[in-house]
Amino acid sequence: MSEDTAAVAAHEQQRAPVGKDNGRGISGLLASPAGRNTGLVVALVLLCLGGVVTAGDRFADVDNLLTILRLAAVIGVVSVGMTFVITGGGIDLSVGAIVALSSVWATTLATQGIANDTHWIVIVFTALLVGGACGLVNGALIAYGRVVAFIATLASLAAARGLAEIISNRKTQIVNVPGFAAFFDASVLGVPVLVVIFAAVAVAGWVLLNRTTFGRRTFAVGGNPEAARLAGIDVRRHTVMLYTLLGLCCGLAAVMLVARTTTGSATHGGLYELDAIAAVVIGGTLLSGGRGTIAGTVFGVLIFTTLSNVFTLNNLSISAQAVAKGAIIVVAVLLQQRLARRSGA
Amino acid sequence: MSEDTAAVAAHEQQRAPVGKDNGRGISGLLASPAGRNTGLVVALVLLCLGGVVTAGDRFADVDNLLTILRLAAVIGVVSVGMTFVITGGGIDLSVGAIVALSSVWATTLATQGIANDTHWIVIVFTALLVGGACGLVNGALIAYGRVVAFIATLASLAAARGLAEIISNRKTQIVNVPGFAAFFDASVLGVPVLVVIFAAVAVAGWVLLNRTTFGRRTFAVGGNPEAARLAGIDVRRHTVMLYTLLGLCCGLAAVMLVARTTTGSATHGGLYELDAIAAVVIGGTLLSGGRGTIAGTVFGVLIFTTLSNVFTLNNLSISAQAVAKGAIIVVAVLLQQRLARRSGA
Amino acid sequence: MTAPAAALLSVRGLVKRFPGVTALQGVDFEVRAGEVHCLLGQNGAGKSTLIKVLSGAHRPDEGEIYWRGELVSFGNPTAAMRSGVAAIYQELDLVAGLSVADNVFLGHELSTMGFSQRAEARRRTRALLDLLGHPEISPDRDVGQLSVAHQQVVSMARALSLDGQLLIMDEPSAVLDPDEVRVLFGVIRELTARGVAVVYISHRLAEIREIGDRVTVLKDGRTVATGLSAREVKTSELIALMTGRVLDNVFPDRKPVAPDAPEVLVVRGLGDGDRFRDVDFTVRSGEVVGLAGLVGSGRSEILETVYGARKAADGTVEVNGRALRRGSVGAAVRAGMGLCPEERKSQGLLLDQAVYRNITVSSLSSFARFGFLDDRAERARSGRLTEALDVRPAGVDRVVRGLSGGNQQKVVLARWLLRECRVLLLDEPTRGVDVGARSEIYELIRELADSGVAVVVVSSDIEEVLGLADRVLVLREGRVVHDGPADEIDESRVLDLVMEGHAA
Amino acid sequence: GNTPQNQGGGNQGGVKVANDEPGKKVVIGFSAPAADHGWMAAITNAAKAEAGKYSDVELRVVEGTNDVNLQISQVETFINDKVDAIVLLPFDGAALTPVALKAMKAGITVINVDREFDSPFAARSTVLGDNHGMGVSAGNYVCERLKGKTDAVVAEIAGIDSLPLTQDRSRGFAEALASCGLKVSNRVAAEFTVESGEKAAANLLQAARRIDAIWNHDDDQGVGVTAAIKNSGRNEFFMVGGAGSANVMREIKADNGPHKATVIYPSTQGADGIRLARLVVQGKSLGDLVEVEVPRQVELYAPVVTKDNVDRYLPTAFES
Ligand SMILES: Nc1ncnc2c1ncn2[C@@H]1O[C@H](COP(=O)(O)OP(=O)(O)OP(=O)(O)O)[C@@H](O)[C@H]1O
Ligand SMILES: Nc1ncnc2c1ncn2[C@@H]1O[C@H](COP(=O)(O)OP(=O)(O)OP(=O)(O)O)[C@@H](O)[C@H]1O
Ligand SMILES: [Mg+2]
Ligand SMILES: [Mg+2]
Repeated sequence: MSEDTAAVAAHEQQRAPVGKDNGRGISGLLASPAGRNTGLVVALVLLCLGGVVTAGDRFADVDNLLTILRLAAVIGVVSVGMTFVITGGGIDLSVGAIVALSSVWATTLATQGIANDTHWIVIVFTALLVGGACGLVNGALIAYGRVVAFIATLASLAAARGLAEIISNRKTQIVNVPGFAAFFDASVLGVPVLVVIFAAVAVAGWVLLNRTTFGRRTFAVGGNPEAARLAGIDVRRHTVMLYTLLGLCCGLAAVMLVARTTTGSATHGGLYELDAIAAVVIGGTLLSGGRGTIAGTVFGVLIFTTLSNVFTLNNLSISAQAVAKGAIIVVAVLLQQRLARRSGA
Repeated sequence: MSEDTAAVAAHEQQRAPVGKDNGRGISGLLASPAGRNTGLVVALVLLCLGGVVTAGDRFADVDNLLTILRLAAVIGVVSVGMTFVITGGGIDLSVGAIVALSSVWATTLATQGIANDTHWIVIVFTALLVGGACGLVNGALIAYGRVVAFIATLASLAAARGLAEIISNRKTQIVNVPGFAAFFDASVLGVPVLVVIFAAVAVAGWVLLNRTTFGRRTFAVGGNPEAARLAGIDVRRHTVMLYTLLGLCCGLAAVMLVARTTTGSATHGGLYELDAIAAVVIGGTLLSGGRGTIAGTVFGVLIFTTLSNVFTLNNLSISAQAVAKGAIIVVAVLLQQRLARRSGA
Repeated sequence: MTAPAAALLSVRGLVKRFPGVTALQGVDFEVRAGEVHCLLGQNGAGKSTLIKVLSGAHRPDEGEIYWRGELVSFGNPTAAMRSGVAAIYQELDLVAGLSVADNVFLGHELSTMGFSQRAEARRRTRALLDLLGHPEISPDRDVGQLSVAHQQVVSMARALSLDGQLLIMDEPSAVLDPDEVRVLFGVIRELTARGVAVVYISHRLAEIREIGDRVTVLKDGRTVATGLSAREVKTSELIALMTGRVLDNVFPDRKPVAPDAPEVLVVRGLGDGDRFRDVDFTVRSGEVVGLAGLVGSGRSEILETVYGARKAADGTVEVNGRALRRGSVGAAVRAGMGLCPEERKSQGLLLDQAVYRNITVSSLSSFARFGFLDDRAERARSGRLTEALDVRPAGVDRVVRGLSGGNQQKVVLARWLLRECRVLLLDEPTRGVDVGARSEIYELIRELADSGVAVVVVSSDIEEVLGLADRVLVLREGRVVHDGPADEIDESRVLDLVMEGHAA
Repeated sequence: GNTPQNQGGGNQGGVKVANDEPGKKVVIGFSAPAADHGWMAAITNAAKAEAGKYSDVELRVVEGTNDVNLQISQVETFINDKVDAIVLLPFDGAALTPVALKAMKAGITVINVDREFDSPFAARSTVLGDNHGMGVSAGNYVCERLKGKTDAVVAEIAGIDSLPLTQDRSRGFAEALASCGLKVSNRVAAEFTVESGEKAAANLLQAARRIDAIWNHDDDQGVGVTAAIKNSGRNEFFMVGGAGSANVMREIKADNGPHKATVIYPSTQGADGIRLARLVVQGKSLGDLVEVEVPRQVELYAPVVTKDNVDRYLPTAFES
């Protein structure tokens, strides 16, 4: 077992050791970030092959691929934020509820008379503000109130959804602000705006996590909070920032969801917590903190969305989908582990 | 109310260690297991006070207390099992799905012609067998397949629910085996059988966790798996046993649910994973493993069920209930932490 | 082929590879019943790895192990324990949250039909702790709340409870004070008298002379000498075998602190309301102050409080005349303070991250422009430091977890060297560090001091405190009982001071 | 919104019947599944509004839940409280049967709404929406519009697939289609929420390149389905809704979207349950019937709303 521990430890290196201390040829290549995700890439490719074989050109079609990406966009933005929180040693069960609350609050503004004159950008800012504020509250509860993250965000989950129901009076709020829909329904060089946003968030997230002091501190805080504290990092402030960041992502996801469905609703974001955590963890981010990969998360999200797309194209029953989904998750993880271990050695 | 709860809790409570090495007066008392749960006890008592104040003798009534306990029984049994898995450093998201699958499988037997002649005990054994087998698969995937527990059990969650739907053909299966209902609807000295089962499971769980080799090893495996391995414990085998134990608890819970509803259904046990984990964690078991308390879990379960009972009695708006629930969870945890810290535990 | 009958354990050509490193590349040695066999070697030489192979925790890649003349393979720790091999690992592998008694009997619990015999376990634990000279440890205490020293004692009790034929101890004395080491030696003598063999690892040559019978020296995973007589072999010869070079003077020369050197660190009336109070001391620029005291006298707490990692109840801490905010590590670090904590694994290191990231974690902003890090500069600067400190194996991208204990310590030191602190607080800086590296670290501390840094050193090794410090503070039960220049006090006087009221 | 006026149901327009005169005080407990979609929220809102119209009714509404165990205990609490009547929309009819029986045994009037118990003794009276009929109505409408097109592609967006009601609807739909030689070519299931509807529809539109008709079980998720259709820019098909939200009816009326019809599944069932409970407890009969007792079962009709008759239904439609 300790051998494996060592392998895992090696796998945890953020960058492939380059240069003289590591002339390991192919294995060195495999240990690169692309290599670390080999398993995921293989799983995704297999899935796509499955799609092509079973659904032919209905699957391998630009429109269908854009559909998959559009579906991935909303949960993808949340998952990128979740990667930060989990890497920093936390967890957030309230993401779906925050998405719901943000969507409701933002659309309440938009559906009220006053807002008819205001620009649609107000919706965007409201959602971001509400999301960020929720994240801030979560972070403060966890870092300064010292409530276990699981419980604190479970409480937020209940509270935020309840609040969303109260504000919306449990109705679906339909937005008709014209500029809003127009902006988000547009495409940039054939790529839908939602997908562009997701890509931008992913890239920004990657840079933030891997190229900045903030990201480096996130790894430290998640890996060993006591050591991080003694190294002079303000662990609590950093924790608050992580949850706030995730809250902002949820706010953005809410905007995207409002744009997609033209509605704000207290039922939005149902079970996002599980979907996002699953994508993050299957991507290779350690639930216990200290190790995280945005690329892995993006792959994780794509795997799950492609999966449901392929299922639907094949007209599979929901029950059969569930069974197959379980099996595929396990296979993907096993594959990823085997390949990662080989590349780490 | 509080007397009854206290009585149940007293069963599972470790007697305060007596003797010279712990002569620290009040702080010594507070550090005893009873003391470690002070916050939970206080929270529960406050909740009960709230119940009495707002609902008067509708709350403080034997029938109402039995209603609370009956409600607590099913999720309570699952939570006791969950305490073991979490103490042992794991997590299980598939408990609800396992309950559903066990209930469906057991009732499929009972609703098929063949079973008309067989004794109702067959239902019980089938449910236990199915639950145990699911747990075994989970454990094997995690310990030997080395799939992260979160992902492995998420996969099981999908697969088991899908399977339950397929087996039951998405119908609710009604059980009419006479002895079965009669047995579980009975009371022992005025206490419903379901509550007796819950109490028995809690006591057995307490003994197993605190008085046996198995329990000691569970703490070790969860607290420091490498140390446990070096001490000669077969960590992987132990992990499999923990998940199997939880699976058995889920099987038992399925039996109880079938008895309570006279049905098996693929929708049974919805979101039990969150409820059980919340009860366990609020009870003071560390999500990261190595520390666990059955008494705390029982308090956690009672707090949640009492909460919904008080809400039911008070005719509160549903959304307001959700908000209040969130707030109360946080307060309970803060209270528990402050008091636990003061007691030096 | 069979091993000589006299050997209890005999090892031939042992090889153990880790991903990227070959920790053992051909180790041979043998242990006779009733002897104390010492293993010597620099940090990273492979001693701990060897122990883990012998106790079944690692499986060797090549080589043979003979136990009582028979070829065996200990597939897991249980198999080794059954045969009678008991080990105390360097990284105290105890389970926090379980009681002392539970830890002692973990894996070989006393039970009837699965139920723990708690009273019996407690009784036997009590007896073992008494034997080890620690009647004050309660078998019911949570191990996580014990000091490192007491945890070490529990580990020893655990090994003794196995009642083995071969007892392997990986640096047991690293966290013990001289008094406790004496008790430990008593126990070892008793065991060997009963025919039990002991494999003893330590970086302190004096101990090896005192307790050892024969010595085996490892270098770079190979046996370079075996069967040397522990009492007769010359120190210089041992050092030469281990390091491949000759070292003479361990402690560097002191330079007298200029009398007008500014008082960089001023601590006044510090107390935490519990473990210590009224602690006053000052450290001048260029001065090394040593804190001596028994384990549990509160030295670590004082350092941590000065550093802001614990909140002070009374008193002030000033750096360069400016009082620090209480309980704020950030304030201390910004004021130019650095701490190498006592427990490097749990307090000091990001175990699963690369060496360079561990080194730069406290100086990130100096590598950043607008928050973006210059990864290459980080590696380069870290590389220079690890080279200077001779961290082995080299390579700033290595994961810290895979480094040997001593090398991990150097990584923590490098962190603060990089930051160029004005005040450096060192808690047991040479714990688990080999002689060679030790003198390098002493050298380094001296250089730092000479460049104007104010240094505070806590060490359980009184010789080290006296040899390194300009001024010595002696602590007893949370109070400063002596404060004076290092050359006006000797080891026995310090011992007297710390023990006063203790021995009686 | 759900103003009391348009919640009243059909029988209010006529004579002011004696039934509305205040009688003895009636305490009614109301329990329903979690209001996790608009129709279910409307059920509870309508029930509350209805109760508010009667000075002699005290309504106790408990937290909506999808956990049968919790819902059982809520009913147990009502029994402990000795309420006069319980209006129960069970998450799972069969699973709540034992406790309903217990309530009946305790002398409490139980009115079963929407999802049927499996014992006739478990409720004094049952108000049922006609799920199977809904599917039949939708199917017949589709048949009618696609008359003669035997190769037509019909798609179905179902609700929560694990609920018996979804299967009843699908069965009815399939049967009706079969009667005119059509079948469901593509079927996906959503979760009654806007978001899930959007998701399911987006995938569905990829799965079938040409569609002639879509039946969507639920107008709540229909909002999302509509958004997805708009997104895809497709318009070669027509769509039939389900449940009958005001929003969809307005669209039908304006005739500017894919919805050409919707099949009503009354969200006023809970309100009807409240009325029936009150009548039973007060010993009154049902207004326009000769019968002196309240009937054992009231099955509500599932009419198809089209542009032609939408004005008749719009006032009682629920806002999703
Ligand atoms: N789990 C592991 N994974 C990778 N490398 C390892 C692992 N354990 C040890 N090593 C490597 O093996 C070599 C020997 O380490 P070991 O811990 O045995 O040294 P040691 O002689 O005990 O040193 P010290 O005196 O510092 O304790 C080192 O180079 C170390 O980096
Ligand atoms: N978290 C804790 N809870 C309770 N007691 C503790 C805790 N940490 C340490 N102690 C106790 O405090 C005392 C001081 O331990 P500590 O290791 O800090 O002393 P020290 O003087 O720094 O010695 P050393 O240099 O060996 O570390 C010990 O007796 C230990 O049992
Ligand atoms: Mg070592
Ligand atoms: Mg210390």
